[in-house]
Amino acid sequence: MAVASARSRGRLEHPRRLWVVGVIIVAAIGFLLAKGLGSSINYFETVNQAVALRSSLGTTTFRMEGVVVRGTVHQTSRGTDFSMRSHGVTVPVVNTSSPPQLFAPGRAVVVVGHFARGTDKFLSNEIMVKHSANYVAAHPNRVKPGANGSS
Amino acid sequence: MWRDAALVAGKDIRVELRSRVATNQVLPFALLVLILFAFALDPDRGFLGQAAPGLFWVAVLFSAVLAVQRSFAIEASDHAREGLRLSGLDPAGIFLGKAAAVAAQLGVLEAVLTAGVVVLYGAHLEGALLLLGTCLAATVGLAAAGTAYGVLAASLRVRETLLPLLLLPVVAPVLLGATKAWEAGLAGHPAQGDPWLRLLAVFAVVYLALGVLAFGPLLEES
Amino acid sequence: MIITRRQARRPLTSSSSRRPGSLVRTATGVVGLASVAATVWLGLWVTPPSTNLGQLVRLLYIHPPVAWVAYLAFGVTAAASLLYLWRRTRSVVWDRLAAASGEVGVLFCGLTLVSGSIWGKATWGVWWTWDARLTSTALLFVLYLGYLALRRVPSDPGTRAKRSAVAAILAFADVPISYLSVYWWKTLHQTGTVLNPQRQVHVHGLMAWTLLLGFCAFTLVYAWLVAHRYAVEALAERQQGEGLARALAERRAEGRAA
Amino acid sequence: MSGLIDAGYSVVLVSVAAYSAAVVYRHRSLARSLPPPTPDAEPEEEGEWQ
Repeated sequence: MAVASARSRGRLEHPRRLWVVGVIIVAAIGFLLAKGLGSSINYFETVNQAVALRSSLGTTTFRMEGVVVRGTVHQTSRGTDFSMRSHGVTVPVVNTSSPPQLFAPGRAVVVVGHFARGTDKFLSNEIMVKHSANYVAAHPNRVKPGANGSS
Repeated sequence: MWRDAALVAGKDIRVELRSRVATNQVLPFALLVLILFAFALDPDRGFLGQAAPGLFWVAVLFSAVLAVQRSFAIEASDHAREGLRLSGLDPAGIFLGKAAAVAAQLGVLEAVLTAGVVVLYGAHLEGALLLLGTCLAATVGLAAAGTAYGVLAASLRVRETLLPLLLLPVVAPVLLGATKAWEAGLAGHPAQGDPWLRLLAVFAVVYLALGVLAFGPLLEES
Repeated sequence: MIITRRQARRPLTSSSSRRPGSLVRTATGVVGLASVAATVWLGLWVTPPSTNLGQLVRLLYIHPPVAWVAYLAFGVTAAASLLYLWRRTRSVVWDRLAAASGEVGVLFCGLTLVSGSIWGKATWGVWWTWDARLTSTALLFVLYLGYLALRRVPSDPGTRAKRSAVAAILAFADVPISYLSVYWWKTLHQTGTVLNPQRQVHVHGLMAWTLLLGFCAFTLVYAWLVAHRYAVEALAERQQGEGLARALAERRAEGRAA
Repeated sequence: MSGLIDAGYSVVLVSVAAYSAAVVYRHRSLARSLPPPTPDAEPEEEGEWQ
């Protein structure tokens, strides 16, 4: 008897409970999205955000994204120095690692490091190249079928 | 549903108070994890203070797996599971009761571990409100997800190994959110912890809701 | 391309039995193999290098299709699990389909991680980084590894089916998070190339067609693999049943002889 | 860097091929080990297997 009543009760309540639970879950996730988990889970700060947060960031290590400014890339004995810009704000970067193959002026990069104490310089020890999902043929008129392009 | 939940929670906590498995085994285990971290990361170089939030929550996570296993182990013998199933209690109530009991144990454990972190790692408790809120939300989330997956694995012969594999990836957001919120709290920027606190609260609500729904079929089938 | 198709047909058609279902399966496999071969040929030799990635763009024709199949496979697993849990559509068919698709999905999810890691090393300069897309995909892989482990625990088939169905649906929650992570948060990973919410594809000419062919090719391979894996699941169940029947019969015979 | 491209293609193709071979092999060996398709006629009577 107890089994039967428990089961039938569970089954009867099921549809209503299903709706309630569904509404709760949708509302909870909607709340999360509306409030924006936003900035906190972000992988990097853009250059302008990093400069705006300069005082609270101090010398903590974080990732900064921006475009490598043309004409600012210099090879040094320790690595590569350059400037990064995003939304009109520019920060000089002192980097101590060998940049990846695709690193070039005009490209978006993410650097890992921290602001140097007392200066506006950013000290980085890792560069990652960020690229978009736009894929444009480099030489659309010079395609030769059969030519080994992977070399 | 709520009356059933209170009954089951009371039963689980009474069993725990009499058997003292949590106090005699889970709590020492959690403290041991804290001490082992101190051996692994040289205490003199300041790593421990920086890593304290992460280490604290990893210790809580491991202990939560043990607590969930214990919560279902007490029903493994003497056909207690069948008894529970045939008792006529609302499955959702059983779920909420067991989750509440696990949450209560985790709360005690976190209080002791917090003292451990302060003493052993030299952490300074600032933004106490945020830390407390984080503990509350994370504990409810862990207990809810743990209980839902606990019943999933409870009747299996390989539950000791399978439960961590199933549960730990699911509660990874709790580890992330709680660690970030604690980092913000300990560093004295409580405002930065608020989005993480929201994530933890949503996680807790979602898994409580899912558990209420799924516990019945899972208990019936296992 | 034509040569590949001819080579592929011979061994596969010889195995097909009289049943029409297996003919469709074989045809799917043949077309899938041929289109994968065509994708590789176009991707490695015919398509041009791109402006900002150069030759490294060639991994585009592999990585997104493989990732798509992983999402698709987990989606099929979750849908089949839902159909199994719903009393009106409950059938062992859905359980088998969920099992087959889940296993293929884990394979493709692993390949997504590996091929993405290789592409990341080549373009970003790192094998791995903890941005939201990569982290959620790694989590997805572990979640469904757990699903497969749960399936492998021997127990009553009906119980196992229900239990794993619940686990599959819970694990699927990570798929939309993983897919949308690149829009919700700033990540190193680029946004969706084809399946983006803006419905805009910024891929040029032949490159876009090759990518599209890649999507179709790996989807066909997925369908073919799931069909075979499904049959294995069904046969294994039958074998288990007959093994039990045989053992029972032997015991009875022993009892009669004694 | 072409090594990485080749590696990416190889890993994917070889893994899928290996998994396919394993599944097809298991399918065939199972199909062979079981009596040919009379799936609706399940052996019910005892003594069938002696």
